[in-house]
Order: sequence, then structure tokens, then C-alpha cells
Amino acid sequence: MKYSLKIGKELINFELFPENNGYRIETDEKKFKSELIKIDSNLYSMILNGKTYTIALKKEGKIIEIFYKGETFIFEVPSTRDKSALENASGIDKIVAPMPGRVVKVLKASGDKVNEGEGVIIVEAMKMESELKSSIDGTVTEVSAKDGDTVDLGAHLITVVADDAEE
Amino acid sequence: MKYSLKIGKELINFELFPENNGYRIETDEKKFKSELIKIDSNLYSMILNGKTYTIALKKEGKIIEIFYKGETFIFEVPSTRDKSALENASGIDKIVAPMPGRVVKVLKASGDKVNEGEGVIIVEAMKMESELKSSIDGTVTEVSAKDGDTVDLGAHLITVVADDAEE
Amino acid sequence: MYKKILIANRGEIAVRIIRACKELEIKTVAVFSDADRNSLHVNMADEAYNIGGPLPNESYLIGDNIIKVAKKAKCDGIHPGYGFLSENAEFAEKCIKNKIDFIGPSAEAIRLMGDKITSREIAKAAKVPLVPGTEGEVKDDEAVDVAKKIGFPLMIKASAGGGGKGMRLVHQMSDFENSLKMAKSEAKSAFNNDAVFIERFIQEPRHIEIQILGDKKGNVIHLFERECSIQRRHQKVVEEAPSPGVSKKTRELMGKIAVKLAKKVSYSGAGTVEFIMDQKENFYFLEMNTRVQVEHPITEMITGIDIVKEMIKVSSGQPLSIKQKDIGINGHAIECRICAEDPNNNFIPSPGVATYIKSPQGPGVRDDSSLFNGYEVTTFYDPMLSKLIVWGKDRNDAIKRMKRALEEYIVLGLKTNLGFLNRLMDDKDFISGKLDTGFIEKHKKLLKVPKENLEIASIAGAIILDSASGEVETIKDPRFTPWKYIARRSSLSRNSMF
Amino acid sequence: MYKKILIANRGEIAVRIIRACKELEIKTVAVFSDADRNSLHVNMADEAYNIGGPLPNESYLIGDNIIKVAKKAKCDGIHPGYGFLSENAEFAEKCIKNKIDFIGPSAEAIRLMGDKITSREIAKAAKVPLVPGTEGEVKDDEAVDVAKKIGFPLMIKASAGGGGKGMRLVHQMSDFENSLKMAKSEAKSAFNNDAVFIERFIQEPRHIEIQILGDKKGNVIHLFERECSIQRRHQKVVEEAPSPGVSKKTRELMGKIAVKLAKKVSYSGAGTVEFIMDQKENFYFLEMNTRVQVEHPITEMITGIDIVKEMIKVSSGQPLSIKQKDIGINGHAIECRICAEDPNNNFIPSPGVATYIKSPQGPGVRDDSSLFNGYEVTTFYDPMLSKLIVWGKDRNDAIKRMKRALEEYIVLGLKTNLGFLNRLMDDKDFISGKLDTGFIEKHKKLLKVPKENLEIASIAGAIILDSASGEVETIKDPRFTPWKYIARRSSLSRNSMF
Repeated sequence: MKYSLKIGKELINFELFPENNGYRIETDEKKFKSELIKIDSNLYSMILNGKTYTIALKKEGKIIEIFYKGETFIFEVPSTRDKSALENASGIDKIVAPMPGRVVKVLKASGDKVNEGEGVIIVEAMKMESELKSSIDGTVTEVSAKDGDTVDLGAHLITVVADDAEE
Repeated sequence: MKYSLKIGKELINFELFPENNGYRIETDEKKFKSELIKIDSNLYSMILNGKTYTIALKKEGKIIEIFYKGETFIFEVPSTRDKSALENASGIDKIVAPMPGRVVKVLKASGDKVNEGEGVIIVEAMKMESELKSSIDGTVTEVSAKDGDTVDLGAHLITVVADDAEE
Repeated sequence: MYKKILIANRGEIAVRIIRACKELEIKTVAVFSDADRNSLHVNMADEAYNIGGPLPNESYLIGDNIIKVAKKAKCDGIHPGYGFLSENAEFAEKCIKNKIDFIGPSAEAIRLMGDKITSREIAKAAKVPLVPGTEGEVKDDEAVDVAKKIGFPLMIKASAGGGGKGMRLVHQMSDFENSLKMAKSEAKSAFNNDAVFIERFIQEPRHIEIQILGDKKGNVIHLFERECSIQRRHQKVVEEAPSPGVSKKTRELMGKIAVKLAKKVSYSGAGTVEFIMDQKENFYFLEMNTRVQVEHPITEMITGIDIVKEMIKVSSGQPLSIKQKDIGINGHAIECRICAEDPNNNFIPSPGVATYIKSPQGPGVRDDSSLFNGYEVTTFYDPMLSKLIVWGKDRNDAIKRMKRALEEYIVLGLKTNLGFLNRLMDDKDFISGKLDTGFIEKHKKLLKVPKENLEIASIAGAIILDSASGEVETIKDPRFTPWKYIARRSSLSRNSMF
Repeated sequence: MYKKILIANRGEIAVRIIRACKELEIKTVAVFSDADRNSLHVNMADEAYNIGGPLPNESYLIGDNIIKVAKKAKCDGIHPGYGFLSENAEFAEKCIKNKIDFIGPSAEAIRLMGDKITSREIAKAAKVPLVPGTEGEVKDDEAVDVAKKIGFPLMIKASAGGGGKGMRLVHQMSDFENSLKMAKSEAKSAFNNDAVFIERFIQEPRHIEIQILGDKKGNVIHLFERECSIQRRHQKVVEEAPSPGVSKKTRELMGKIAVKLAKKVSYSGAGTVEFIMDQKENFYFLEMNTRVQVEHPITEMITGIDIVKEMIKVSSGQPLSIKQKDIGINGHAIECRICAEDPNNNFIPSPGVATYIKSPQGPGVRDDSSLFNGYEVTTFYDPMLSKLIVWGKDRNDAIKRMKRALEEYIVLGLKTNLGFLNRLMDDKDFISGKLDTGFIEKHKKLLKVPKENLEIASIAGAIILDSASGEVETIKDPRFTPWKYIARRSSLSRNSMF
């Protein structure tokens, strides 16, 4: 079976072949022989090419959250539309609230030109102000927040579109 | 609501009255004001008359397993038949296998008289032999195991009936 | 000795204090906000009472209500922990007025050392070395002259400040006046007080602090130094004791000076004298913290002294149980603060629910945590999840042990700094011990997640995808029913070499 | 130093060794039986291989297969842990023949000290005090005379014995001949060897043992004693170091004698010389264990020496890193073996699945465990779940800390000795330190569950009964969405005092 996983803007492709009590896994570059055993509610033991790994994971709908070696990776199961969108739409930066908080100041208005790394909005939460930056050169096409708004985690704030991107 | 719990051969009776965010509980002897909050899959925090207690528990069908202060208590929800049986049948000791193991020697045969504390059967498990004893004075009425049998946890081995008991 | 202590705090420090009380056979009373009913400190105390809403100023900061609970529950002491009311002189006074001991220094000592300018004056009088700078609030009209005299780079700081607010680093005269204006306006909005002072900026500074302990008989001892130079957002992340940058001579000198300063204010209880030190071991007084500190465990590990128990004992009137000459340094200890934050996004706090937790164990590892499965990090409180502390026979041993312990730590559901800390323990500059407060800024590569880790995680993700339920068991039942097994001995070939 | 070590063991000791290797930056290879795929040691090692069926003689006892795995995985050392192959001289020899170091003493030393009669002879030659008794197998025709000479009470013991099998205590001449017959027949069936010896029975004996460490250069040191008198079924339950019954003078003498004995067999690695001691500090050699011991952590806690790391280093050829004169005793340590067993039923092992686990944490607590939620105790292996170890500045401090830690421990799903251990820490005879191996027999009241505990548990049970689902939440959602909360500040009155 072929599978894809989306992490951030990246798409990872695999092919899985059941083999003995485990799987053979092939990516574009590598092959692995793998076995994954559930130990506890969220704890798994993986043996990969003879080496062992301890992994914690949670699957909720289309989101797979994986903890490995101090890091949390959030994978998404991409829909077919996602897959084609991902390939074309790398020129769009939709900036969302990284945690529940308050909008201190919206720095850019719709139509403003911004450079990569330039701040577009300041939010405050847990007594700390953070400036959120554009990850691309482009133009602000949409602003959904105003100064003083309280926003939930993941709420859309501002969209920047690269000048050469098609939305 | 009135409730009963069975532990070993004992029956405990309660009456519960919902009150504020918790319960008022009355036993034959005492009254308690209580609140129980679930913290984790099996972990609960109980506040009882102002004092706090940490308790782990598992409810499976009619069995409630409760861990408190190093001890595991296994409660059973008694059926109506249980309740009347319990009151009359304290003179019966059904001896069962305390763990999966092997029967080393059956010491008593059906019809034998036994005293309280007298050994009736020897079982072996985890490299250790244990002599199981009768908890009452009485007569062996039933023997379900023979020397060399391997037995599962809870398997019936021997029944002793007190001479004055009605079965 | 006390019979029952109320702990006016939450989280890991409340748990830490409850543990000390249990070991001293003192009953404990927890207080909790509406957001904290299912917290560890509520569970572990003997009694627990709700004191209001989740915002600190609705609950943990209302001293009067806390004193009411303490009186009703018949407590004879209140331990404030750190933060909240711990450095509130007025609260300390109110406790005493209500005939409940405030477990900490006198209100007077808190007041004197709590204000940065007053404490500087006391330090100056005690001949404690100070960073060259203004001795009090700098007036607008004298500021330029003062700045010239002190020299650049220099630092403008809010008198009432903390946590980096109202601070400005100025490299040259031409930036000075503008920076001064900004610092004052920030100080005004943060503390409602625009007073600032100016001091020399120390290049590549190390944050070194001395732990002190005093009793009510006038004895004060020090428990050597802690190095807390690994910081982000001006807050400590990794602390160690002893410091790899402090020589025996400097250690003794710093210790003596800290004790002298503490004696000036008849200090009792646990306190910390903070210094800034340059790479040539010149050190200058920063401030004094008149409470138990987050990082106190590393000092406990190398001295064998239980600082929280000692605080409680001296507060009850007992003399210090140890003398300066009997205290030595045994091995090396490191603490990492495990926080719900995103190192890849400027260490921004990352609230959420910790779905699954597994703590490290084994030799030389101490985990002071308030975590459990289902623990929620809210925006009401600090995002610190746990203090992971290790002891080793020397610094290298401690670093390797910390790395091992960090690898054992599992926190699913939150972004944490575990991966960053893991890589830090492998960094050759960290291992060499050449630290300064700009370390993380200079080692941004440590923030990057290695590609291999993503690879491993994505393989696990791919296998889980293949299972509709998300519950993968390649062996249907990994458990054996032994007695059945013996009868039907079957040979499983999974990953077998034979 | 080694590059990769195979750990020929399972459970907590395999985990302990893996942790030591990680801290020494040595790669680890785990082996596992079919019953152990989901064990902690498999997860924590760098590599893991299945070696056969769940019965020890199908997997962990097959030395040849383990050596095959070690060769294939390119290991340069094998650590045997305790039990299984750890005291198997033949296995040690085979490792060396296959150019893989056996991390432990020489096969010769294992052989000499492994046999009780030979080791007694060596001890006698080294002038180590011995319990008055026969010096070898006692022949049937001389037995009665020998018994008269030694005097009563006396003990008959199997030469090849262990764990109480083939042992008989005889109080008077009239019981002697019958007891001898029974001991021999038990020995025959248990060890296929009916040789027995006879010795004086020590009244109220204490079990005291000396930890030793040797290197391959001929250096041997001791790390003081451990007291292991709290036993059930002739097996240790609680150990402590130092012993509350050993004076400084006896300690030094025992240490010297243990070192002398170890040097007799050119001992290298970790080993333990076991003594029986009466209440007047007369002590006699019992046996030597040529391996790391379950209770080694308490010695680590009071000396700061990592015994497992030291074993690995000396086996690789390094000299001991410490000298006798540099080792001191720092504080006091206690270990409790948490076992799946039923104290109310003669400590009978209690297999099953641990549904929910919570380990103690905080200052001075070390939990060497192989537990996790879902861990199954099978009848294949030892029912020990965890070793809970605490350090305190003195014995009283350690006892209070152990009590605190035991109260934090949660193991749902199995019967354990946690409650018993909890009450033991409160027992005034235990606290007074007057211990002997009959302690538990004499304190049967500690086995009884207090009525209050049942009461608390049954109240929780009653509340759960009231909830159809078994999931009680008196507050529907104890978690707050902070931003919504601020808008609709509501006052909850749950357990509030205002």
C-alpha cells in the first residue's frame, strides 16, 4: 500500500509491504524492515533494521502526533486535494495564532508588501509578546484580526501571498 | 440511593445522597461528605470531610478493584441472591487456586473432617510450594483436583462445609 | 516544630514542600484555584481548599483569603514557595499578625532586599562589589553625563523591573537618549513606575548565584554557587553546581561576601545572592532573592542538605543543623527545566494537554515534576512542566547522565524543549564549560530538529496509517498464558537469529 | 573501553545495566524471550533480539545462543546481571573463548566461590571466621557425633542448595536423625545431590554483607556493609546501608576480611561477601556472591560509586578509579523490593497485569523499576516489580523518606507488598534498628490491613457504583478554556471556604 504524510508544508511518501510479523517500508530514498508493538496506551516499541526505538503516539482523525527523542511531530493525513494544493501553493503563508492569546497590534494591512522575515502581527499570551513573521516575500491579501482581539489557538490572523503564486 | 459492596465474605452497605458537587455518604456507623474527581485513566482524587486521598481504581463488570495506600481491595457488586446467600453461607469454604500452578498433593479426600487452619492441598507455582488451609472446622464435601494437575487462577480445588451449615 | 503547614503555592514547588513536610511528619494544607482541582499538589496534601478563580489575582495572590484558610484549618505556618506571595513583605507581616509563621525571612529583610536600589545601597555599605553604574534612579537631565562616565556598552534597567521588561542595551552614545526614552516608557507600562538606573554592561557574562541559609539565632552559612548562564528570554533553562567557571578561591570569596550581605539584614531562611561574573572571574552583585529558588535541588544534590526542610526548621526556631566548616561539595549536579514551549519559535509557551507522560528513573536522577497523563498547561501559569535533576561524580558524568535521562523522558501532547536540551548535552562548547548568558543565541543550531528524528517518526506514522484503528499489534497478543503455553510450545521466529 | 555490550538478562537489572552503558557511551544489545517483547529492557537498548521461549531454559539460560547473538551483533562484552548465567563458570569461559569479555570475575573465581564447601575451605585458609560446623559433606555414620560436638540449635543445609531448599533447623537431639533424612531427600529432589553439611544455628541472626570491587591489576576494595535482615521465605525484602547494628570497629574488620578473601581468588569485578552476625556483633562467613547484587544501589547511594559502571570499566582492563582511603559513608540508604505478592497469604507470588502505575519522585528517591502500565507479571520470572531506594542524611531521615515514597507509589491490578512496607516504616522496632532475620515472623501484625484503609477504599467504591459508566466526574470538565473563562467569570463554590 502507498501512503503519504504531511508535516508542515512537506509531503512524505511511503510504500508499505507486510512481511513476517512486521513491515518492509520503502521511501523515495531508503528501505526499512520494521516492527511496531504497542506497549501502553500511547507507547510503542519500534524495531527498525534491528535497532530499537521508543515512540509515543496519538492518532485523532487525520492528525497523527508522534513523540520521538524529545520532539513532537504533528503529521496530517493529506486528502487528494491537499496533495495537489501542496504542490502548487507553496507561495502562500497563512499565519495563525500559535496559542490562545490577545492581539496586541496588527502591523500590516491588506495590500501591504512584506519581505520574508518581516513582522506582520504582535500577539500576547502567558505574559509574553511575540511578533509573528511572514515566511515569504509577498503581499498581504487578508487580515482577520484587529488590535485587542482575543484569539483561539489556530485562529487565522493574516495571509501573505507570494507575488508569483496562484491562489 | 442504597448500595452494597462485597469484599471477601463481608457485605458493606451505604446510602448515597448527591449534595453540591459531591455526595453525602452514610454507612451504618458514619457519615461522610465526599467528592471524587478523575485525574487520569485510573487515578482519582477524593476529598472526604476536607481530607484528600489519592485512589486508583478499575471497574470491570461487577468487580471494582481499588488501590489505596499500598493495598488492593477487590469489591464485588453483590446480586440479590448473593446478599441472602452471604447471610447464611458463611459456613462454606470454597478453596480455589490462588494463581496458575500445579497441584503437588491433595491432602484430604471427600468426607474427611478438617479443623480450621488445617492444610487441605499443596500447590506449586513460581518455584514455591504453598499449603492451602481450611478457614473453618468442617467436612470436605467436594474435591476437584488431583495430584499433578495444572490449574488456572481461580480454579476450584476443594470445598469444606461447616458441620452446622446448610448448603 | 510545626504541626500543620499551609502551602500558598501550586505546581512542582507545592509538591516539593509537601514532600518535605511529610518527611518531617508535618500535616499539609493545599490551596487551589478553580483550574487546579485535579493538580498533583491537591492530591498529595492532607487537606485541600478552593480559594477562587484561575487567574493568580483571583486566588494565589489574595493573601487575606489564604490566611483565612490557614486559620480555619488551624495551620501554624505558611510556606509561600517561589513567585506569588513569596517576596511580599506585607503578606509576611499579616501572617505574623495572625499568629501564623511565614516560612521565610522577616518582612523587614524582604522589604530591604526586594527593592533593587535599596539592596544595592545595602550591598555597597557591606562592601559587596557592584557593577559600575548609577546608585539610584537616574534623572533625565544627568543621564547623558552619567552614561559617559560609566562607558559603553551599558545597560538601562527599570528599578522595579524583572523578566527583561524595561531593559535596554546601548552600545554607543548616539543610541543612548532614544533607548532611555523607550526603557522608561516600557517600565511605566509594565510596573507603573518609570524609574530606571544605568550600569556597565558585562561582556559574555555568567550568571552565578550563592545559596545561603540563615537561622533566627544570627547564624548564616552558604552552600556554594550555582551557575545559571544557560538562559532564554532572560530566564534560566539549565543550572549546574558547582560552576565550571568558578575557581576555589573565587568560590570562597563569593560565599563570604554573600554571608556578609545576608547578615547585614539579619537574614533567616533560604535566600540567594545573585552575581554577574565575567570570564576572568570578576563578579558583581546583582540582587538577592529572599525565597527558595527553582534551582535549589542542584545545591541539595552536591551538599546533601535538604534546603526546604532546613527552611522549615529554622523558621520554627531551630538553629541551623550544620556548620559552614562541615559542608563540602560532593560531585556535580545539573538541572534542566522542562517547559511546554517551542524552541523553534523563540521558545514561545505552548499550552495544551499532556496526553502521555513517562518520567526518567534510575541512578542519580531526580524528577521534580507536577506532570501526569492529562495534565493541562494553561496560559494562567508558568509553562514549566518539570525540573529534571541529575547527580554525577563529576561534571562529565553528570552531563552523560542528564543526556540519558532526557532520552528516557516522554511528553506526548505538548511542544517541549526536551529535544533542544538533549542536543545541548552533546554540544562541545557546553561540555567544555565555557558558558555565558548569550550561549543559546550563539548556538542556534541546537534548535534545529535533526532530519533522522523526523525520519524515524514518519516511519512510525506510516505504520500507524496502515492500521485503521490506530492500534497496531503485529503480535496479536504479546502476553502469554503460561500454563497453556507449556502444552503448545510453538516457535516464533520474529526477529530471531536462529 | 567496550564499544557494544550484550546484556544477558531481563527486567530491572537489564535496564540498570543499559543505563550505565548509555552513560558510558557504550552501545547495548538486549535479548528477550517470547514473553518479553514489550519489556522495558527491549525498548531501552539500541538493538534487541529474540532468543526463544518464555521459560528460562528456553532462552535466558541458553548460553550458546546468547554468545551467537553477541558475535553476530559484534559485541565485545557480555554483562550477565544477576541470576540466570551470572554465576555460571562454564558460560564465562565460553565467552572468553569466543573473544567476548564476560563482565564479571574469572571463571576460576566463580568456580571456587560458587561451591559452598570449596568457598568455606578457602575462607578457612584465609582465616575468615566460620560458623562452627562440619567442613564438608557430613556422612550418615558420623552425623550424630558431629551434631553433639557442634551443639543445638543447629542447622542442616544442602551443599548445592539455595533458597531454603534442603534446609532444616534442629532444636534437640531427638529430632536430629529424622530431620537429616528429610533434608537429604529434599536436597536430592531439588538439586539431584543429597550432600548436606551441618552448622551451629545463630540465634536472632542478622544478615550482613560486604560489597567488594576488584580490578585486573590485583586491587581489591570494599564499600562497607549492607544489612539485609528483613526477609521472608529466606529472601531479602528490605536492605539498608550502613547497618544500624554494626559498629565502626566491626565494619572495618569485616571489610578487611572480605578484601582478604577476595584477593585469595584474585577477584575482579563486583562481588559480595555474606556474613551472619549475632546481636553481639560476632560474625561468620556465609558465602560469596560472584556477581552484582539486587541491593547494590544502597551502597551506590552512600558511597557515590556507580558499581555497575565500575564493573564494566575494570572488566575492560582499567584500574579501579578509587582507593580505599578515599571512600567514606555519606548518609544512609534503604531499599525496598516491591513485589507482586500477597503478604496476607504467606507472601505468595501474585501474577497478573499492572493496569496503572505511578512511581514516586522527588528528592532522594530512586526507583529502579521495569514497570509500565500493562506490565504483566508471569509465573516464568521473579515477581519483583521494582526496587525503591531512598537516601537520607541519617537513618531516621531515610525511613521517613521511604515512607513518603511508598505512599506515593501506585500499582493497580496486582497484589503487592506496598502496604506491608508502608506499615514497616512506622514500626517502632524497625525504627529502633534491632533487626534479625526473624523480624517479619515476629511482627505479623504488620501484615494486617488497617480497617481505615478498607473504609476509604469502600467509600470510593460506593461513589463509583453510583456512576453507571464507572467514570465519575463531579465537575463535568475540570479543564478551563482560559479565554472563554475570562469573559464569563463564574464563581464555583466547590469546597470553598468563602
